[in-house]
Amino acid sequence: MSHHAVRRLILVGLMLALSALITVINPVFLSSGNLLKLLQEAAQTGIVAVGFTFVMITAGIDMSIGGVVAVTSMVCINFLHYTKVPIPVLVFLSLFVGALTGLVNGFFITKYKLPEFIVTLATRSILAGLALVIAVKDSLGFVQNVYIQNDSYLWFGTSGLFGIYRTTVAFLILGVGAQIFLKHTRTGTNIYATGANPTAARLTGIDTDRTTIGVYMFSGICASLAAVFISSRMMTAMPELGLGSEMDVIASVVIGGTAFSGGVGDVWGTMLGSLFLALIKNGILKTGISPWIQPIAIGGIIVVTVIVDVWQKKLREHLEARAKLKRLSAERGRDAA
Amino acid sequence: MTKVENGADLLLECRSITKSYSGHVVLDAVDFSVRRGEVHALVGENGAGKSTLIKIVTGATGRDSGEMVYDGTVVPMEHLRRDAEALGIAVIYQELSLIPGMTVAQNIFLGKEPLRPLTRLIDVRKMNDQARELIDRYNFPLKPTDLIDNISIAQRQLVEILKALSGKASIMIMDEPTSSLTKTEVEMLFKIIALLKSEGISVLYISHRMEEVYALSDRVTVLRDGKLVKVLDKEEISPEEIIRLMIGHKLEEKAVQHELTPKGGKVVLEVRGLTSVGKFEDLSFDLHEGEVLGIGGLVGSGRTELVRALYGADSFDAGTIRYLGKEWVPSVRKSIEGGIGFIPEERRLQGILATQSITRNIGIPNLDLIAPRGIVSVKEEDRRAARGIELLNVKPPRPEQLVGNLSGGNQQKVVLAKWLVRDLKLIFIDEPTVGIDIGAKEEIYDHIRALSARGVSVLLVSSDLPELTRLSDRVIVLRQGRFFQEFRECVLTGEKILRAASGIREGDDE
Amino acid sequence: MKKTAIVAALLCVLLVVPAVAQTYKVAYIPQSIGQPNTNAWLEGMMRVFRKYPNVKVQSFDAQLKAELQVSYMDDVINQKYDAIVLQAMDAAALSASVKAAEAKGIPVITVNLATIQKHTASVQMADISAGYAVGKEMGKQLGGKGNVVIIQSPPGAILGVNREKGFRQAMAELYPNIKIVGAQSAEGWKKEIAITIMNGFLQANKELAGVFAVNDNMAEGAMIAAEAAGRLDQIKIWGANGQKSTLALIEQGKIAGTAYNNSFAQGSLIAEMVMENLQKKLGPSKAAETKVIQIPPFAATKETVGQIAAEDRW
Amino acid sequence: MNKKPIATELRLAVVLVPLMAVLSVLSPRFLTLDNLTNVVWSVCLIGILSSGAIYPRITGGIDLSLGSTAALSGIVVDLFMNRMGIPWIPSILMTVVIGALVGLFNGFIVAKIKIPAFVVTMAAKTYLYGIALVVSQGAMLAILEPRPFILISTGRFLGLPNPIYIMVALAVTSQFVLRRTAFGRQVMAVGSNEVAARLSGVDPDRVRLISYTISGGTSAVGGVILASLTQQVFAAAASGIELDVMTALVIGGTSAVGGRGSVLGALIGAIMVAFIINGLNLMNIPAPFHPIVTGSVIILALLLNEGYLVPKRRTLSRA
Repeated sequence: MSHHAVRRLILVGLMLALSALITVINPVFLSSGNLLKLLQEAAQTGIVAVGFTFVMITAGIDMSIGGVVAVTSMVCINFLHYTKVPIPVLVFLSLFVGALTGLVNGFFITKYKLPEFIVTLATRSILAGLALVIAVKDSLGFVQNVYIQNDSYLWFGTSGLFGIYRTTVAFLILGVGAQIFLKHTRTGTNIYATGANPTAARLTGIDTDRTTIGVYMFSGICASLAAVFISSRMMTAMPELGLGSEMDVIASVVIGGTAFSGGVGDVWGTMLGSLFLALIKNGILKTGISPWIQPIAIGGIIVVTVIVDVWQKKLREHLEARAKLKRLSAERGRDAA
Repeated sequence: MTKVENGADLLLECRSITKSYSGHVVLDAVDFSVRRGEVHALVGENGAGKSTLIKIVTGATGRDSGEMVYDGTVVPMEHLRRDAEALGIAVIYQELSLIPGMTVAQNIFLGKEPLRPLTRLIDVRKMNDQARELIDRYNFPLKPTDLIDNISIAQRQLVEILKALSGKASIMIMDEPTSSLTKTEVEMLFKIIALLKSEGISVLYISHRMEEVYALSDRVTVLRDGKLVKVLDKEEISPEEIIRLMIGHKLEEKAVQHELTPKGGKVVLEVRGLTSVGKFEDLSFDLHEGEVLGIGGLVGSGRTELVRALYGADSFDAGTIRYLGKEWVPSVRKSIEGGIGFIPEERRLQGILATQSITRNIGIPNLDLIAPRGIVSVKEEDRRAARGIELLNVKPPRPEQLVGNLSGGNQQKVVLAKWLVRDLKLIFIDEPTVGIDIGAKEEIYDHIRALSARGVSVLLVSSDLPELTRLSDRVIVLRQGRFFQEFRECVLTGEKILRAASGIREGDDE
Repeated sequence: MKKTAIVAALLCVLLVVPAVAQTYKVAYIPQSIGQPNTNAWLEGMMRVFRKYPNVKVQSFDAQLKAELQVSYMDDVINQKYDAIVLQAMDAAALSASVKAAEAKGIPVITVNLATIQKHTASVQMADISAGYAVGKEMGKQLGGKGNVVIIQSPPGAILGVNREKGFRQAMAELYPNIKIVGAQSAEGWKKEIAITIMNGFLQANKELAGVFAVNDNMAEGAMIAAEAAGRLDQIKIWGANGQKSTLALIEQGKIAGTAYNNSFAQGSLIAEMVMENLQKKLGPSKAAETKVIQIPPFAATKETVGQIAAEDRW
Repeated sequence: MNKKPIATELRLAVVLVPLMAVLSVLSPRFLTLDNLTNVVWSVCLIGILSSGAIYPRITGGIDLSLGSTAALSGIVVDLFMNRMGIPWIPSILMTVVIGALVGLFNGFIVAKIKIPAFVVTMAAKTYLYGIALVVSQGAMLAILEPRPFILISTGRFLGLPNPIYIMVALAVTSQFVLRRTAFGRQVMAVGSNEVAARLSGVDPDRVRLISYTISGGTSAVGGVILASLTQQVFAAAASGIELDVMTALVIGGTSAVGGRGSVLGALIGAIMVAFIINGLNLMNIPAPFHPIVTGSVIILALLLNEGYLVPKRRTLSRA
């Protein structure tokens, strides 16, 4: 069983254990209402995290996602406020925002070889400002919060069959699709190759620049998609929406087992990671402990989780080493004979 | 080479290829040709233009002028990797171009994975089956589902070859393929080359190891300073000749055999029953003042592990070490302060700080001297750096030069310089000249000799047999982590060591 | 409501809280915990709730994020709290949640900012008129002339925006000769940024008569800057909220005044409304409009600040 | 390497000088001593934090917890001075020690347990915020006493605000440590190639441990300065500043892979950004446009740095 399989099991195990604990403290946790909400929360971070996973597999990082969420939702608000554009068109347009951002990021990262972290941080800053600039204003020029009443837009944020939120459904579809894409298409393979050994990838004739630009565009698109669902769920959006949510996204991806060094990780892990994060954040509220203690608990749980993972890895390596040793001595025995 | 031998049977023909980077000419009207189904060696010092020529052939870079005809078709000026592959030009690179985290099959078919009909989805089973077929055809010791990370370097090279064969390769270009292989692995590679040849696939072979070129090639093209020196046919090929053509002057020594003369003097290092479980067992030997003790054996025989343990880089499980007569439990810091140096096996990964200047690289192990009270004396640091550069004539001799941008030879010189600028008593040297051109090699040899002349004891690990025989005063051969045989006061030849390393003991030498 | 109560009771048993006959859970969701006014509201509420051992108040730290408040609202609804006290980050963003809560029979009382959707009640410090009052008083102090600057809240923060609106309105209506020569917004209501902005204003305007910072914290920042520049005596600095530290500074004459709002009283008032609602089992109000209770601002200046009793300072 | 970072600083100057020229043309008040002073004053916090945060960054790590550490430190120093009645100087010293210990703990998890610094410090950021809430009892505490403590940040010496001296002192010290001490050399070496560094007698774990400790210490100093400047402390103070610090570092030519970096570069970077914002304010350009301009200028600065930032970081990061 691969190291990743094990870490998955551990993560799932931890989640079950925590769920059990929380349920004992407060059975409401297990109520369908709560679980559905929990999944929706996980999905809102997760949709962004899926795109982010692609970026991180190419050994990159995309700090601009928060900005994309902000601008995208502002774009939506504007169209809903001033126009009667059909919703499908609107959604398409909003995804275009993310794609464009990704294109710009990718362009500077590949063409000019600028460090991802700072390029995307810069675009984040630009987008943050842009969101404020394009925000709907009142006569005095003050930002005005628009209350969305367009039902076909609100459709996204609400729940459907069995009370499952459409955000969750979208997350699952996106996740499964992305996983298949990563693992079972040439492009997917190229993404791993680009992250694991770019030189080799280039030698094999893979266009690593195109791949890189591609993943940043995908990351942007995912962020835009999330923006649609979040703004729809809140029936409005603020210019600062999503800014500062980067850390949660990154945490989901990292807890899911995708490494900053690139080349490893997958969407399953990220989906688990975002679920895990949503679970502790939602669960902690059920315990009724003081809001002062909550961040301590959350931070602690994250650290412990990662430590456990490192330890199980060490243990496995140790065991493998011993097995190898056995084989070695066995071979020597044969030589002697 | 049973095939017809006339110009008509040329697979690749390059006429007066010229290439210059920013005004500096690296290839000057070079003619070059490879026949169908021949093994052709391309030799020359680093900077002679070999790699540029290869890059042009494989479409990794463009040429300024000159014609190129491949398999009867004229190759246009803009000739890209893709086009080269389409033509059937396959390359096996020096630094392996495989993707960690992927399986053997995935690597073989990277970029050309078989797809499920009517979909863009990869047909994994089919891919593995095809990989399996290839593997069986050449009966390589591989499994399609093995992770690259878990197989040996030699196996990875086989994957490289399969990767090339999986396309319709009509020529296979091998750049320093054996630099990281053990004797047996090299032999396997040679078998494979023979096999390819028998299938009518031409092999263009680049190597610094003369004995290989000698053993393999049907023809040898020698380049020097971007110009074609000579094309040797099978019967003309001899290492001395090649080397003469390459570096213009004849080597004073025969590279094949060497007279061992033991050094007495006081014992510097005394090793007794040293054991590290799974690496080496019960090793005992003395190292005398100014002595060069060669450690022979195949990769994986525990040589590298031994010197690492002696240096303090790794721990060991049993045995005692005495250094300068005192009980000694090594640690890197203690070793350095005690006047012990270490030149690690893998220059790029273990030797150099690629993003740092020559000065900083030389400075790092000497911080105790250039920063006695924690504050770096820049004057002292620069002085030592200058001395190191001058001593080993590092090129370019610019102290602020980033070591990552130096040639392999000069990088290794910097690694050596780190230690030569401090007064050493003992130095461990592991594979000092892997992938380094003849010129630099000779210079490094001179320095090792100079060290021993200065009374510094040297423990030399090498897979390069001439190197071992020429430099050592005494040679110990390890096999599977155990002491196998010691050669002293005798005429030592490469194959004696090889035979010992491969487990054939011959008592009559003592 | 009975159902809620029973469930609540069951929960208590499970929570192993000393099982009182009927326990009420009240959720307090301010913009962020750890702000003077949000703490004051809590304290004000507790002054009432302490009399009722069967009421448990749980605070939620939204860290100035509307998204977080929304998900807290969902959670509180799922946990079937008995009442919610909400200081909304955004009038629109929280409306859906408020609606949902009241639909589930949980009365919602908003603080300082009523959401668009109608709900049980909203207890507000009248921010527009607070701004207006500041303008009026400052104008008096300046004798109706001079240059004035505004240190704004982050764009989109309704509370600050409304105060600014009120202030500009007052100046426009009452003091044609007072010029508003600059306005800059401090990201995240941050005091250190207010200081930097004020430094800029001091540079830009050799004659600066007045500063309106839309909350006390930023006013204190402006004061620090002016003091460091040695021009504090020439500048009338006003804030809004009336937190303890600012009142002290007003007494020292370092800050000209603030629109004081008794957040303790505000909190207690809210708590009493909650208790009444719970005890009479009223549930969400059936009225067509949100019951809005405006607390008229009190312009605290060096002269009037004395009227604010020690126990009313937060 | 001796030359490289200086080269970066020069390149930054190449951006800075024309920028200042443009700004001074657009707004006559820009080039007044007072104004420049204010701008530099406004970046003191970032400058102070950068001078320590640069160490983890160069070793290939990152410290995202410095904002929370600063907030906590402010609360702690207030606790010592105003609730325990300890004199202000020992209070500050103790606070810095505590900050260093926080860093040490991060460093321990990163160096010894080998967990990605990003996750470790991100989690630390979260729980330190919680601890700060607990220590401060969730309150925003005003510091009116003692006077000398307030004067640390609000006072002036020879016409310049004190924090500027503190920032410059820390930055110069840090730059000196980085360039002229054995430890600095080791930090660079570890960042460049850990294995080679180890074989040359460097102990990477120890280097990392110390790096994070320093970062924690400077964060504490920053927290104290902020507390003294704003005369108040609370758990959410300095929140989000870590991004500003990282930005300053990277503009200043500190690369996460390859063991390079310059504190002075970081300072110039931070000041550059501050100048832009200041200029925009002087021109009364509304706030929403500030981040747009800043972001664009950052990219511009990077492009000018390109020659320096290009080196095959990807291949190196594998080495």
